[in-house]
Amino acid sequence: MKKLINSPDTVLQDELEGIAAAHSDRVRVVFDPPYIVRADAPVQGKVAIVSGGGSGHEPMHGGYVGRGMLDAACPGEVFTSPTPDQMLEATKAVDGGAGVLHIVKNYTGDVMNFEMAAELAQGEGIEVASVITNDDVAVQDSLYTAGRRGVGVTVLAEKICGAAAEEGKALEDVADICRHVNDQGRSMGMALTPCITPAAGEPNFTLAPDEMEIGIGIHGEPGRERMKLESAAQIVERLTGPIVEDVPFNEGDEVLAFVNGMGGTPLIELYIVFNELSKFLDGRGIRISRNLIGNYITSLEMAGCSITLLRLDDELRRLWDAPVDSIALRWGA
Amino acid sequence: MKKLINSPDTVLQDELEGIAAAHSDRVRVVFDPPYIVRADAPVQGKVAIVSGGGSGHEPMHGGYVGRGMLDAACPGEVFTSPTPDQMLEATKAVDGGAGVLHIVKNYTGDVMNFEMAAELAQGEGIEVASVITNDDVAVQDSLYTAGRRGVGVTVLAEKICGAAAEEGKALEDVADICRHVNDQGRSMGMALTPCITPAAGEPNFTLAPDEMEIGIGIHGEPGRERMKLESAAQIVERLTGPIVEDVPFNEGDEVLAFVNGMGGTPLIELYIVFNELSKFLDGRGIRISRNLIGNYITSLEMAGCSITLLRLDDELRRLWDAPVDSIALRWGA
Amino acid sequence: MSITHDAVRDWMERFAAEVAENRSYLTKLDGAIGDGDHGTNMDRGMKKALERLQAADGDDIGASLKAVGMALVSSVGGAAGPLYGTFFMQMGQAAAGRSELDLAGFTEAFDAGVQGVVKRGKAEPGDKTMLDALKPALDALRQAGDSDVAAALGRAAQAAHEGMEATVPMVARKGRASYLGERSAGHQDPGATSSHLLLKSAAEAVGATN
Amino acid sequence: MSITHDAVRDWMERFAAEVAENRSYLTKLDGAIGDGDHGTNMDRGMKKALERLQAADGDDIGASLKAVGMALVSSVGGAAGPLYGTFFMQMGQAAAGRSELDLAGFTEAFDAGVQGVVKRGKAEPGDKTMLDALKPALDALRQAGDSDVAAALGRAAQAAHEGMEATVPMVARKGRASYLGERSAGHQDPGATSSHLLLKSAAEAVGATN
Ligand SMILES: Nc1ncnc2c1ncn2[C@@H]1O[C@H](COP(=O)(O)OP(=O)(O)O)[C@@H](O)[C@H]1O
Ligand SMILES: Nc1ncnc2c1ncn2[C@@H]1O[C@H](COP(=O)(O)OP(=O)(O)O)[C@@H](O)[C@H]1O
Ligand SMILES: [Mg+2]
Ligand SMILES: [Mg+2]
Ligand SMILES: [Mg+2]
Ligand SMILES: [Mg+2]
Repeated sequence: MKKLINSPDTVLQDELEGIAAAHSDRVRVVFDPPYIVRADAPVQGKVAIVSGGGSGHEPMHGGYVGRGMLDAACPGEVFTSPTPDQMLEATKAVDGGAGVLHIVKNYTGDVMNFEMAAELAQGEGIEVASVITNDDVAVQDSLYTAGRRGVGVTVLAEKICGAAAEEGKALEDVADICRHVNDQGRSMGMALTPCITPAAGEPNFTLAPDEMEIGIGIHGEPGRERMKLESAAQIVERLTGPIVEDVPFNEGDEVLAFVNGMGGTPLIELYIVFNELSKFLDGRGIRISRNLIGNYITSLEMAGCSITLLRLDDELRRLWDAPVDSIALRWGA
Repeated sequence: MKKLINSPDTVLQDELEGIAAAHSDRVRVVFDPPYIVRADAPVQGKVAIVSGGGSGHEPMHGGYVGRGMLDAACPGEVFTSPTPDQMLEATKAVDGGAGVLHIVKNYTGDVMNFEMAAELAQGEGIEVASVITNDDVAVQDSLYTAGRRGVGVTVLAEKICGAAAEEGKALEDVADICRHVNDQGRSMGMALTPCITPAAGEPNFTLAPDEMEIGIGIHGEPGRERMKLESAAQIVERLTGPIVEDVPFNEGDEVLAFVNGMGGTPLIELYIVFNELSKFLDGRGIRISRNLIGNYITSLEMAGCSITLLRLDDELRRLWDAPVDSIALRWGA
Repeated sequence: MSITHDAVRDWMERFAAEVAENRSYLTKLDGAIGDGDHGTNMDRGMKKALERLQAADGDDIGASLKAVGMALVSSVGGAAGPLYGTFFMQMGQAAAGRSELDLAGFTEAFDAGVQGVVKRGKAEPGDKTMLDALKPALDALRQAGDSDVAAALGRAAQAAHEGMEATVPMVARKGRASYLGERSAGHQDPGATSSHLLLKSAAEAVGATN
Repeated sequence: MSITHDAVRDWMERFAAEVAENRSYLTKLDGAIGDGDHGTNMDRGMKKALERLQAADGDDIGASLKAVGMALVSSVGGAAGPLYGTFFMQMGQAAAGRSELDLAGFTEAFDAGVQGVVKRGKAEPGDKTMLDALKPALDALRQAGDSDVAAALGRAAQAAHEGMEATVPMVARKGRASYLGERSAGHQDPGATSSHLLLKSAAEAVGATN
């Protein structure tokens, strides 16, 4: 395992200290229990948005704390959901009297920990709404299983809900918008290489030099299918086909296209993927009116990418375009 | 070699098509000869800034085209300097009558190609000034060699000169500021893994699982020294020691600290590096007042990082803070 | 013979030691069908739990188990944190104020713990989760009738072991392993494995000979 | 015997073929002390140059060499693009309007090309660059006196070969390899290697037997 770290045990602490040292103008980092909160929190009268999850997905979620996006983020250990006490403290720190929205990616651990936190916060008189994102079409949707994973749509939901909250919308409205984004968005990912958590020191799976893994999540877990490496065009078809059929996305639809790097894939390749995606959607009469290309929801140093499509309407487009001033996403501000 | 590409021969073309598809609101992509130019070029009366270099360093330089930074960027093949005809066409496309600054990283190829382009442009009546960046302290400085490589400082120079040009400064003043930035900034990099150019299909060097390469450049070339992997703290000391002694940076100095990822290293590690850097400089009474952390001048999928320090004064700080609206760097706009 | 507060403490110490010893084994199991953190997480949690236990005095079994549960909830994270946390908090709730438990009392408290896991995780037997070890253990305890504590817990540990092994062919329907669909079959569930360690430690704490 | 326009064309075709054949060898040499693109770049460039040559008519050696030079400048990039480009443009300049060259004429034109490389790259013999193959070749041509063209170019190719091999122990002072300092010793310079191919092709084009 080759990493720029001091020791597997101090990864989270060292990273948080780095964020604190770098971004004290934007955020405040609390260490015990750990969470990252807007420097100006709580914003009185504004719905606050809290998210969180295991570390190793940077810039998600800490990088999205800031005006127009998250009020707080709770980082767990690498690939491990944070704990209810973190979420409770973060919720208390950002509550400006208008209630707090928890945006939770659909993983058993995240869901249960946020659930416990919401119960505790409600017990302390804070209004909490929770929305679970579950956009990964690589996982079969079913009532009898843990269901689909929350992946790329989470980033878009955090941006869009952050803008809605900034506009002064009420908790239930912001939560509705979040559910709407989750409804209208789908994702799928693939890996060229596995990744290694600092604690484990070795990868969860191995791939031959000519193999790729299709339908991976963001936790270094194996995907649904292993196959021979293909061209960017073929890979885009493999990922995007199931996405457009799922919602479904139809001719004439306007979408936000999000090409996400898993952490170890350079930008030059992501643009090649975007180019293929743009051709693929063109061929189906689906119009990309907004895009996001880069490493936004990663899986440590994994090489690979994921594609997320979100159907846009006037409101979602407006909220996407609204100013955002977080560490990792910034425009109009 | 595992890459999200269609074929080694079409990497540059496919990437440029992707950029064109994604960012036509900001830039115009010309394909023959290839260059990327601000959508609103030429800006009348403003000094224009052109840079360029081999591809594989994304987002540099194409990602820095936009208001407040570059007017045009010329991408060469992967790790290969672009050619004079590209630079000439880009220079003609951005000249708004106030002259054009070429910011050139100090590599024999880049320098010679830009030199030929400048001769051609001057022959066509365009005023051209050229500034060469050479900030890499891993290379011994000498009159008898090719000298030091241009690396991280180039990104900072492009941002700062872009702001100066936007303010309406004259060509010679913008060029002076560029030389000043180059004087006041130094860098050094290291690799945990090599990288593979699409055309070569295999790495230029290999590292054992417990080895790292110190003093690497940004072209997958081996560095000055190979050694056993160390902790983030030790690596930061190895890179930053030579930097602070070179300028030199002294107690009481104010700096911009730039922790750059080489392409395959995840953000979580870069923050750990920044944390160590911040402690190291603290210990010497050097104050970080601005920072940049992320993948900004990369070497394909190489894992590793580089550190750049730039001594700030009031003017440089102001120009750094000025609005920028490029693809990859964006604030205040 | 009944289960004293000392035995409960011993149970927790043994469980922590088992988890520490099997840390990389659990992580490896989790790597195959999950995200490779179960051993690390449980080890971090049980270390914290022991710290809390050592700091606490008194001989209230319920209070001690609740302290363990709260330590796990706030330090394990992931799926196992709330599940084991809830298990111990509910078991502690059921044993509140008691300084010893006879077999019936222990079984009742254990039952409350298992119910907590079901309520929190909504899994059913056969879903390839820790429940596939916990539920057979509970059944064994219930069937123990008036046998002595050591024998009963020995049989419960045995049942947990069988339940753990039975997870190998199962296709996961809950937790992270469910993302793999059919590919999850052929691997032993990490949570069921740690649950077996929990029962094994309990049996050893009361002197059962396995 | 003198060097005709056809021989020059043949020279360029042979050089292009040598570069294509040695593409990965050159790239590998460049990988060791540079950035691993020399073969790819020269191959791309010489393919473009041949296209231009094939499109052009007339028998002006100077014009043909200039066309090659311009093709290289606008398609090779890196250090080799301007250097080889300048070499051919300067050599072409010196041979402008000529449809044949005797040995003295060829030597004079070759000299102009080498001077162009020196002016553009500011390298000196011993810096571990293409000059370490080109300069000995030029010296050999100069010393050829009134020997025939084939013999002279044969000796020039031989000199380039020796010069190329002599780059192995050198510590690079110019180009990318100079970044390696002492670590550049022990490797053959890729540019000197392609320059040897250039001379080898010239010798073969005029029927020298190496
Ligand atoms: N809904 C559930 N009910 C009961 N147990 C579950 C459930 N989901 C997961 N588990 C158990 O949790 C274990 C995984 O724990 P752990 O690896 O610590 O959490 P995570 O999956 O969040 O990384 C699984 O092996 C399984 O036994
Ligand atoms: N200043 C120079 N003068 C003469 N030749 C040079 C000079 N710098 C580099 N070279 C030659 O160029 C070769 C490298 O060419 P190439 O790999 O195509 O360019 P780059 O180094 O830009 O990738 C070196 O092997 C060397 O022979
Ligand atoms: Mg986990
Ligand atoms: Mg090159
Ligand atoms: Mg796990
Ligand atoms: Mg090269």
